[in-house]
Amino acid sequence: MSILVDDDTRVLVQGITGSEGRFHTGGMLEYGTNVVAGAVPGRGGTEVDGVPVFDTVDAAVAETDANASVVFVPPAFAGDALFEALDSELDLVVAITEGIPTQDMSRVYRRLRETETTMIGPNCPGLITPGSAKLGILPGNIFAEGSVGLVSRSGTLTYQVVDNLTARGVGQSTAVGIGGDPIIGSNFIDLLRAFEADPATEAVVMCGEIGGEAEERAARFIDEEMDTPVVGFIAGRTAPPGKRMGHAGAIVSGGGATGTAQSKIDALGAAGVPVGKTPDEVAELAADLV
Amino acid sequence: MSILVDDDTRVLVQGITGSEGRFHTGGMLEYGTNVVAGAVPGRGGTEVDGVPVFDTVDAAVAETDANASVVFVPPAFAGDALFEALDSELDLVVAITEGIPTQDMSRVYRRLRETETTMIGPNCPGLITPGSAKLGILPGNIFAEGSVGLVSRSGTLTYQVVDNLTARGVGQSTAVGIGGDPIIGSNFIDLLRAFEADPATEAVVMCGEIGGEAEERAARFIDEEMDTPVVGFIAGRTAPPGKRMGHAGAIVSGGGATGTAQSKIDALGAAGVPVGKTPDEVAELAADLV
Amino acid sequence: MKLHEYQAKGLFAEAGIPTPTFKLASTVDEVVAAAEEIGYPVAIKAQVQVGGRGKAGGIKLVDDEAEAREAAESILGMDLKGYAVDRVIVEGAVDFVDELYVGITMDREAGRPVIMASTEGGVDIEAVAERDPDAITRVHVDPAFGLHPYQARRAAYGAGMDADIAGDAAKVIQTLWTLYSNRDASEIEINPLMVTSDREVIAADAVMNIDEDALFRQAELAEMEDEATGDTLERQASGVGLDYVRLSGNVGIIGNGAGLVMTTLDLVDHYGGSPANFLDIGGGARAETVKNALELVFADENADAVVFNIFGGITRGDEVAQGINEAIAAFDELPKPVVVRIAGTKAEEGRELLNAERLIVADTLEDAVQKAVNAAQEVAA
Amino acid sequence: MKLHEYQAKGLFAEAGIPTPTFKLASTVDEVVAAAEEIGYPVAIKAQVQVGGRGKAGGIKLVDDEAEAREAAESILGMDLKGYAVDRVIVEGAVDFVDELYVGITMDREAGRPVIMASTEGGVDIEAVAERDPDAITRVHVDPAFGLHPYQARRAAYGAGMDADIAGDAAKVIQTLWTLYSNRDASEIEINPLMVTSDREVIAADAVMNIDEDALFRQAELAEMEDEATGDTLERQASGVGLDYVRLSGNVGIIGNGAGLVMTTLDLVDHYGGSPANFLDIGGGARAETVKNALELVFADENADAVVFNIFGGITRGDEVAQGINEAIAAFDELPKPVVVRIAGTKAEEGRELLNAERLIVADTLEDAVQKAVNAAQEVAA
Repeated sequence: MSILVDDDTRVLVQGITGSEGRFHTGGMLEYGTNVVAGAVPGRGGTEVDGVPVFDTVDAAVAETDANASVVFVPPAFAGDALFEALDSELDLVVAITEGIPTQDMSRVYRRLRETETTMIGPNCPGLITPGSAKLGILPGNIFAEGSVGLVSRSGTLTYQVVDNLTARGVGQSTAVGIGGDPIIGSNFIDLLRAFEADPATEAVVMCGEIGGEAEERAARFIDEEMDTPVVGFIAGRTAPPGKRMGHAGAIVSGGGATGTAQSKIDALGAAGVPVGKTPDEVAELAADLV
Repeated sequence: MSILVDDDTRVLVQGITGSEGRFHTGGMLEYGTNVVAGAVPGRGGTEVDGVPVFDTVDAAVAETDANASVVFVPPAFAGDALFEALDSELDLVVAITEGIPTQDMSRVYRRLRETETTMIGPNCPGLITPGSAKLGILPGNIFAEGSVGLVSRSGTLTYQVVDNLTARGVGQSTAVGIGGDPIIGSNFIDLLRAFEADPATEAVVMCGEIGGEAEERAARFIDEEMDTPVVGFIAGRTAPPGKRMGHAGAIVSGGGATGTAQSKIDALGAAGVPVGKTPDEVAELAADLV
Repeated sequence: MKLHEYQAKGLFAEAGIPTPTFKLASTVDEVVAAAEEIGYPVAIKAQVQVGGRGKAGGIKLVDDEAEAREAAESILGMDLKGYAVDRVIVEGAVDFVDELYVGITMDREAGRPVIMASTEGGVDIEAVAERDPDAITRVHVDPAFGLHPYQARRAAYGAGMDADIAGDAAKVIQTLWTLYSNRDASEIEINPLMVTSDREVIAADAVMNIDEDALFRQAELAEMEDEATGDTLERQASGVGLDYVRLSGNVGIIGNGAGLVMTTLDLVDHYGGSPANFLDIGGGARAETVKNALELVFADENADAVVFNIFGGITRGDEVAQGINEAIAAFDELPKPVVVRIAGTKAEEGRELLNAERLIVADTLEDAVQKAVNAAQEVAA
Repeated sequence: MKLHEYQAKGLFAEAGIPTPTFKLASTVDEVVAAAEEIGYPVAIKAQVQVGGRGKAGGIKLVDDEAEAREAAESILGMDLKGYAVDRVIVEGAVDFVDELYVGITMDREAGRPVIMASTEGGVDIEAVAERDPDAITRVHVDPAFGLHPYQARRAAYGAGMDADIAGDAAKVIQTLWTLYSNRDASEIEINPLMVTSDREVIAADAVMNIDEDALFRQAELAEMEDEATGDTLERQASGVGLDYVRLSGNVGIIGNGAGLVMTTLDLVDHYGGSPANFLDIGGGARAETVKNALELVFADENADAVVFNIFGGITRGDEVAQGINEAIAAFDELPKPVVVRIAGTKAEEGRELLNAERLIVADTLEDAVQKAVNAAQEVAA
């Protein structure tokens, strides 16, 4: 078992003919992901790595029964691509694109709430169920099948933690990068709830960072609704207020009033979640749980 | 019994200080309607006929527990007033205003579908439960308590039919003018469904006119889902295609392909609904049913 | 309110939609001068707001001055389905290989706009819709968000447009949407959207109807209204704020409320007459309004009698009667018989007050219409 | 991206929000000339992007030339919370009787913008929010429809603004919304929105932050970016497209991925050092990008050592090592010790390839950070 993606996931790649889309489609296919279609306006009828390309998502879904999309469309057009994906009533949309204007995402998020689709990202590495399917840009080789669920706002930090986990012989059920933007399709709580419901997940690692209040809310959720044990990590203790630390969402605002690492660490602590000080300490804590 | 309005309806008037709003508030009060508040920006703290006025609908509802609004706000600002009313989660919003741009109403309608509120109008005379409450501009004196429900796209045509009914000693349960615009909050079917569920309504008179397909749809609904007998009338048999006959919605479009009186009369006939040739014939048909 | 082709095409061109070069002309010499400037071959197109201009002889393609002169002479001044042609456009002929259709209208039942696209342009699109509904791709627009670019593409690709054309057609649709929403259009279409021999799209025709209820915020379009309105009496009515539609029958009709006026028209027909017009004077019956209404109907030479049908609701019948009496006092003589019927609140008092020496007073709607139909027949006889 | 007060105020004034007359000045003489032109009394306000300028002595109200000269001399060139003041605005003083607050920001958790209004303007609004949350009225905006006029009124009346002011304040909110949405702002506020003695509202301050991810479609604002960015190195970083934030510590940090770089900063602190910067070079490690990154960190005189922390994912560790080797070949000598740690795919191969003569190679994240902290301490000693 796993969450969100498995062997039955039929993947459409929006922006498959761009350099990123083309490269990572190769990576997904190599990992064994069932990539069934691509969509790029004006490129209908062509192929990428044997995957048929359509002009519209509509046509791609009608022809291939794709039920998930991975979006590599550049920022200026990504909002439109996400609306298009939502319109086709896919089960899952994974937005890899970094740099989508926040107001565009605010509109997409408004629309998303009206649909039954799950959206992951944007500005995320995607998600992977080791041994089964990879949707996104994660390096498949560092993952191992196992029982630790992982949810993180960051890409390379996730890889670092996974690397530490795998080195300790601890595999992963599903690992999800939810993205570093201020407005994202799925939040910690959405994923924690899914992991809680997944019998194959025995423990969850949650990597947060400064900005917003998602970790504080997640801590309350863990405290009130979760039985599966959770281990936490929070990046950005040394980040000054008002500065955007790489991720558009990683900013301590209100002159230091909200979104600080300390408030998140405190909230997790209060919920009984051990918080590692280094990625490897996180892996160690998780290893003790499975 | 009745539909939509009764003695418990607590009415807010938006645009109560304008000449129309002020005049018809007087008429509603005179009829015995429970008008509890008015809302006009910048007029908070004043009174109209003893009714307290507030700057915002929000404040009016908080102070008076109004659960219905009648909107007399001029066309340019009516869309905003309707959004404001919908935001306050009222049970009923009656839009009297004539001449609201269709694209404004398209947006209002989109929002309406997300709420639990019933909207009547715009470009309508309102509705009345004789002896109980009147929301709008209908001449209360021509109505009589009784068991015929009435739903109509037109104002004076309704009055004409009611006058004929009352002259024959046939009273009305509730009479609703749904409005003559292309996009209206409640359609024939919405009201027919309500009358069907109302034990006090023994028969329904439905007055349609050219334009759109609401009557054709209503005919199918009557055929499939109604036990209460319905009598019909359709205005505009002689209207040429492409000309707007007074009501913004009264236009035969597509070069005569859709929205014709004949297609509506045929649809009603097929559903077993007798269609009167004159208003008095309609009253006569209805009188036979109660 | 329907814009003329030249008005709509001007707006399209301004918004960036490719259109042929065109010039407005109202005399034969102007046509020839315009044709010289644009260069032959040119199309000469009657500017009247009716469909099927081509079949009716209102559009001619000409190759030289002699042909241009001949065509201009035949078109200018012609009667095209009841409209006198006083303006034509002279337009560079397009070397086309295909004709597409794109349009936007309001789907009333859905309460939202709908984009329509088809590869079967250049013909009556309603006929296409009836014959083969699948030949037209429809994409609804969410009025909260407006048209998304992907929807314009979905319409173009979905209609089966050629791959090298669909992208450009989608851009045209996107621009049409901008016009539709910024200009409060009720309908907008290009039929045909031609595909030229060098694979470009160009709007060979332009239809744009404006929501009259939105003219208060469309100053530029409101200015076009006068020029756009074909009929003199309709223009006059709009000038005094009356809801008037000219028809061609023998009985003039005035009433209050659209539904009741339409019903009166239907009854005129029912009793063997023919409605000369639709005229709704709205609530109340102020003398000034009644006078304006009577002037309009008196000026219509087809109308031989007038029926005045008022339902007194909030405005009482006696007040209505006074308004009518005052209004007819402004006329030295009434050029046509006027039948008046007042119903509703204080109807009887109203009837008694009416100036029965100058007006024919009726009791019921049926009675009034029959009297008017008879009067018209007598006048004509 | 934060705009300067003068930039934001210029945009506000252009959009129709009442603002005091103001002029930008960068010398004492310019200040005096501007003050003469505007007329005393004037306010002289340091243009640096930090809060609490007033308390820190960055804003002075002056009544005559002597005072203006004195104030300008004290403000121009001063160090205000780490920023050198090189520009001030000279602004006509406002005769105010009340100070309001209006602003718009993105509520990340709700995913929608929120309007904020309060009668407690002129002070730190976050302090107000903490002390008395009810003193600020919040109205969320539906991003599908945008701000409805009634919502601007609800914010103004809801905040308890005086009846004669609330309508004007609502109009200001409406205009702020237009700016917010048309200009892709992430935050926009007026604090205080002053109420003058003749009962008009005027924006005495102006805050506007722009979503950096939207600058591609905000050409005018993108041009302001250079002027808006205070720090020379941050300006340089943005010029070469690097995600760089300058801090004030002794260990320069370069890495790939925001979360991992933040983690590296935290570990530097954890092991007794202090981060000199945040610098994310993104995916891969092209020699050119690495070279630009090293140049930035080398140019920071506070940084005594550099830690380079790369996780090879899709990009393999051996490729990363090659990129780093190529990059350092561009420097005749490395002015500061550089510790490199490569993890992930082909990490071992990468470590073996690294030029160990010029670089300090570390095995783990902890090892790398400790080595860099130690190296920095040695350099400083």
